[in-house]
Amino acid sequence: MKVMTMVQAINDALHIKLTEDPAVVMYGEDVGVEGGVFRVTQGLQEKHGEERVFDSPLAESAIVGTAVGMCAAGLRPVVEMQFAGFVFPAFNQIVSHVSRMRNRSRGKYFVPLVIRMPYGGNIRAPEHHSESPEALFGHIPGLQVVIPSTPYDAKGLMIAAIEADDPVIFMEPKQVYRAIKQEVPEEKYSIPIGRGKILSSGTDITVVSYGAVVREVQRAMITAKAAGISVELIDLRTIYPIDREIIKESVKKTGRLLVVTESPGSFGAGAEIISIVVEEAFLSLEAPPTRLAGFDTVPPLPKGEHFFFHSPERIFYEIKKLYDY
Amino acid sequence: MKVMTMVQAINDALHIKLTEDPAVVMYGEDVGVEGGVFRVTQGLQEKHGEERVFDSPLAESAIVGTAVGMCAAGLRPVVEMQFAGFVFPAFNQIVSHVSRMRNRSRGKYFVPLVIRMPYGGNIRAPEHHSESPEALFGHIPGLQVVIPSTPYDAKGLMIAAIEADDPVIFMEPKQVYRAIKQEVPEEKYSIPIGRGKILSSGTDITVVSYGAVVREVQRAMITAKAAGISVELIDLRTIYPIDREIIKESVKKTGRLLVVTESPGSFGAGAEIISIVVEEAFLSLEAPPTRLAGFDTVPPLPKGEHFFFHSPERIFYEIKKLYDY
Amino acid sequence: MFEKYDPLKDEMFRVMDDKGELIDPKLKPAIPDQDVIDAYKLMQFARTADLMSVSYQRQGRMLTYPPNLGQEAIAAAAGKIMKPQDWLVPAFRELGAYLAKGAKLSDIFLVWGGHEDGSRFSDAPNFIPSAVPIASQLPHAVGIGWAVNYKKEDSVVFAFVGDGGTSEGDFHEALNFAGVWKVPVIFIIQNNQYAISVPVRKQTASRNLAVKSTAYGIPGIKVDGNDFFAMYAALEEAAAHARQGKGAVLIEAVTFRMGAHTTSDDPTLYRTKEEEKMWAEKDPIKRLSAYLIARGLRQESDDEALLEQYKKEVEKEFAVYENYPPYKLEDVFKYHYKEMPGELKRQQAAYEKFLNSREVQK
Amino acid sequence: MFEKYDPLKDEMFRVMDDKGELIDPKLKPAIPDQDVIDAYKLMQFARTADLMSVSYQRQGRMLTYPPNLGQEAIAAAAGKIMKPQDWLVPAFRELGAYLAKGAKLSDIFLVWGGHEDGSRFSDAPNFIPSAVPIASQLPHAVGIGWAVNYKKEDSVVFAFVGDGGTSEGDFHEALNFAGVWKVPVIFIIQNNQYAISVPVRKQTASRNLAVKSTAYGIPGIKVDGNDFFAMYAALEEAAAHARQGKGAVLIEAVTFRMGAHTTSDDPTLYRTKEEEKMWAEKDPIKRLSAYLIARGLRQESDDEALLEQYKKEVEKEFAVYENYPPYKLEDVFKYHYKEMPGELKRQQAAYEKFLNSREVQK
Ligand SMILES: Cc1ncc(C[n+]2csc(CCOP(=O)(O)OP(=O)(O)O)c2C)c(N)n1
Ligand SMILES: Cc1ncc(C[n+]2csc(CCOP(=O)(O)OP(=O)(O)O)c2C)c(N)n1
Ligand SMILES: [Mg+2]
Ligand SMILES: [Mg+2]
Repeated sequence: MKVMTMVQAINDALHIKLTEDPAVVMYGEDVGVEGGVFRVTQGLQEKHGEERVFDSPLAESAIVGTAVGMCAAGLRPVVEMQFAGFVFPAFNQIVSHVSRMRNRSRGKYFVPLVIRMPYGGNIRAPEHHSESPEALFGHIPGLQVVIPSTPYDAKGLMIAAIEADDPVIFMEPKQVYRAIKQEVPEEKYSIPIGRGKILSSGTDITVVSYGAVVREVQRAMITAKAAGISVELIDLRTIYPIDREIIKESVKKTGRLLVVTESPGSFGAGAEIISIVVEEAFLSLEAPPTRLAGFDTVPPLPKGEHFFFHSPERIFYEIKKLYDY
Repeated sequence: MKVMTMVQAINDALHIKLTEDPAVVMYGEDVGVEGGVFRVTQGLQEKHGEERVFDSPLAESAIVGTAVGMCAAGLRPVVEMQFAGFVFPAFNQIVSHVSRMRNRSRGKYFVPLVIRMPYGGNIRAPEHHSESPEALFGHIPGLQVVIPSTPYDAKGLMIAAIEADDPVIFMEPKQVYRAIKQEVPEEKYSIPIGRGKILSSGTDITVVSYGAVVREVQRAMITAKAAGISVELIDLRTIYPIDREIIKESVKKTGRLLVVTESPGSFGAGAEIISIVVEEAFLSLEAPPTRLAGFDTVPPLPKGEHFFFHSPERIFYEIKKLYDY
Repeated sequence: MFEKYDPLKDEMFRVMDDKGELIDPKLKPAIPDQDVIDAYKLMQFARTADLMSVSYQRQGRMLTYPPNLGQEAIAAAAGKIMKPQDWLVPAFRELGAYLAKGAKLSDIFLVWGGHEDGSRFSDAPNFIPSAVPIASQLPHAVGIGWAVNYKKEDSVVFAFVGDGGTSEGDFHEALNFAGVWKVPVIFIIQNNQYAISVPVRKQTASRNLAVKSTAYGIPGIKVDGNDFFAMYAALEEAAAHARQGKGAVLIEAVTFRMGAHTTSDDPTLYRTKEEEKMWAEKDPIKRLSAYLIARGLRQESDDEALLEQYKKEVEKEFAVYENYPPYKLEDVFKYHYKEMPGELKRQQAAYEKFLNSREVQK
Repeated sequence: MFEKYDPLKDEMFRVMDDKGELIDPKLKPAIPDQDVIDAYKLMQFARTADLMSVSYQRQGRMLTYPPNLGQEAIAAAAGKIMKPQDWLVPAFRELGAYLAKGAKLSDIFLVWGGHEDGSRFSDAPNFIPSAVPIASQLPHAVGIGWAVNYKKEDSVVFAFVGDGGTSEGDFHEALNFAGVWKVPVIFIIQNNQYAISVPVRKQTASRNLAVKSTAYGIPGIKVDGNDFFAMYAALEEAAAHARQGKGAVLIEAVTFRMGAHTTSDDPTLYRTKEEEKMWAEKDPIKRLSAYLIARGLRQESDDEALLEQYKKEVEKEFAVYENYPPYKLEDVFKYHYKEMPGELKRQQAAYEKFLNSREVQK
């Protein structure tokens, strides 16, 4: 099997869908000629033509808004926000239309749109290049929010996202883009949206995570294992709709939950997952479900980012605390 | 003492600050000549002149963005978003600048801005006129999010908001605007941001709420009392920074928590409050902390809104369930 | 025509004067008399529905309603020019265009009466339901236009916005994309002089709204929006331009909202009786009526029966709305996704449990 | 001047030709020779800093950097026109203007090197730190301009944006407000032909960028941005216009980004050697240098010593940056609010506890 980075895997998924479905078109800032600032769409314009893959003016609201119109006319656009930190000019289109067109028109129009965006930090980038706004999207009815952590999942989830008849906010952990390689089938396959995955089975503690920070959890688990702590690691992969079952079953078994996210804690994904656990597995709990989140701050610029983004040490520290509770 | 509606109480607060501080200016769509679609700024232009209180073009991003500039130049603007459902075009300015200017400039510039917006539903309004996006703001570092539920609190909190050196998202429950009257002092007073209030003491269950739905909780409490359930009701008044202490102390006493909010549940304020309780009072819990939130849907149009907005019956039903747990 | 009436010089295209006399017969578009009569009827029907909506609202039988009064010529002209394959992307004050596109009045009542089912508009293909956030519909129109080009279809997109809407960022972004992408979109600004209480001069310092086309490299024209023929001619040329692959066009239709902004607005707060009177004299229906009567194409006295008939039709439609089946719990949930996610099912089930518990109590 | 060079006809204001010869001596603004020499030096200093930043980045001593190469005349002219009480609201490619406003180069290095402390720019009053989201700074400039009017101050706001930035909604909303509010703001578009890889012709179909002023009722002019004198004259007139209470102005400065977009960009992907060569001949420093040499105001050979001196100055500033005290945990938290809310204190304390636990382990 071919070994791919996440950039290659996503590129591969986009190429497959462009090839098999003429309704799929792709655009955004610098996605055409240049192939995107992270080269995720590299080569796609050459392969599929300027009509299918192209550069748009620099205006996020119109990128998303025009895509809503294309959907109404039967297309399945995939658009890129150059960084998640630049999705906010498009927020009104997302909240008011992408997520609502189906309900507003009672199903007459729907929005099979994928909004791709590299997200997250710890890559020594300038301001607005390290944001993780997934919790905001999770709170908006009508969206699906997908966050792969591996090349394999990224490809399968991207195929599913493009084929979905409802909008998907597809958040790509840019820290992972080229950091890991993995065997990825060249043929088409898809991974269902809304399903988490148990990355390691364990009995003492459930750790729920997603995106780039999953790798840091895996590193922390080496220490945990050495310390005799058996961790069950769940990669959510989809933030909304969330996989309640997989979380519930795991915590019923372990009695302990740690949620690890990179985005600010308050009103964040950790709170949602803790609430689910409290709702579904209260009587199984042996310790307070805990969140290790980013601070309630702007991600600091590179000189300070080591404080903000979780090290395996910090994750292990929280695992240990919970284990010792 | 004068009896005032919330509209009058806020108007009064604005008038006081316009009178005593020339740095305070006010603008937005229809706030000048007309006094706002809800008449909250009625009469202020006559009293303070067109230079201080005026109509702006129809563009939320520029309304907020220009206010950021005014703050840098030493003013203290109060701007209005005509409805909370129309704040989204301004989202980038709020997330990228209002909340960040102080940190970005390391305190050289700061944003003593108040963004007022009528929010919430159950008033038989068209689409986009019933939104409650407070959880989104709660997740954005650098903001303060204030939501009064009574005329008295609205006046005191508005004074505090205008005097605060950091930005305040000031959400006004439009359902309450004219629905209740209360004695409100005519002189100036302020209520600290970040502090909740115990509206009724009780011993069996803590209910945490804020905004318009507080009144429905109070109605439900009549039934609860009749059923012999002693409810402690906390009106948070500020969503961020949240009053951890008041929640913690109450739940430590009652062992039971119900959070009642009108906004969608997933990734909402209820999740945050439940997580706080789990973090602070886990060992005191006698039942799973529970949230009664809006559905994860767009607020239905008026013909269906009775399903979405909580009735006292529904609230009592949840109180009872929790009590019987 | 677009070259002849230069918005930079603030020229306005008119065919009729305020009394319904042709200013220059050569300007009159080649439109069969019967079509003019039909357009007149559409304007009258729209006005009847409009006035009745306001009074239904006063009676407490309708929630809110944005009157079209005085702006009917614009929508009627668009209604006449639009072909079945064309798209309508409305703002919310183009009742005649809705109707021309096939929308049932009962559905329109459902929308304003507070039921999403109205916005399905099953009888009106290629018609996007109103986007309440001002100007946010314009990028949709451009995207549809792009798809039309991509699929090599023969459609034109008619996109409406108000004068206030021109201040929003989405107006700019949409028109800019339209220029670059050369999409077959006609942007129609209904400049009715106010955005709620805010007059155009507080909205922008540009000479007029049509000049804004210069910023996007597309043709723009300022048209007397109360002049049916002028609107018809401008839209006809714009549609031909678009259909020929020449791209987008901006039309500023100068008109006046003779009614309130919505039924909850009070225009006496922000405008004068004189202003209202001045505009009443430019009433588009009066003008077209005078034209038709002068040509012997109809008689003043025809109106009574016509309006009586229209009133009945509107009443019938209103009855359909008032007898619409009640909103069901599942209507809250089931249209958010193609398949309802577990989370929504759970929330619906919890609510049903609560409802059942109430039944048990009773 | 704004009337003379009509952007609708795509006229461009120039004073010098590409060789640094005056096209018409009458066009040359009245600027003392010494000021011209100072401006030349500022351009050279900015270029030195710029080139060194790129090489520091290559050495791994700087994170990322957006080269100004080829655009120096614009910032230098603004630097000369701005008075101490004036405001600078930058995009991010106006190094010379930063410096003219008092910003220390070491602070600029801190910003691009990844430390917020740089953006405090303690030595540069009335200077707003860069807003990374494109065009989002423009409404700030308008708000400052409004405050200037309100407080009856004698300041002008200089607001920068790129060609790509003109597509954003905030560009439109800001210029529209500026027109209505008549604020003393000079909007300067640095049209360097590209937004990363996207050329202007894919950005907008408007004839040029200066014509966009028509949409806002403010004067607009297209200026050769590589011609120091043209930029100086245009900015001087714009500043006078603004200071006289006549409101905002839009200047399109036509230039070319001779370097990469940032140090992580590869321009060979999207532009040709020919294009780069053509623009290299219009290099603003070469042109001003030729002018000065022809007038005997300096000699070609002066540059060597000058650049050597500048290199040293830049090295000194870079050393300040490299020796800047390390980032502390509290630096993450303490600037978010005037007083840190309990929530942040709690989070900081939790992290400190973790750090202490590590100390204990060691
Ligand atoms: C983004 C947004 N902001 C505010 C509103 C509230 N609002 C509804 S209509 C309106 C005025 C619209 O004026 P105009 O565009 O001129 O259209 P008209 O009502 O005159 O037809 C406003 C401010 C809204 N619907 N959307
Ligand atoms: C809102 C937003 N979208 C995208 C980006 C990413 N980005 C940074 S610079 C740039 C191009 C800017 O082009 P232009 O305005 O012409 O300025 P230039 O870089 O040429 O000086 C882009 C797309 C951003 N910073 N902000
Ligand atoms: Mg209007
Ligand atoms: Mg550029």
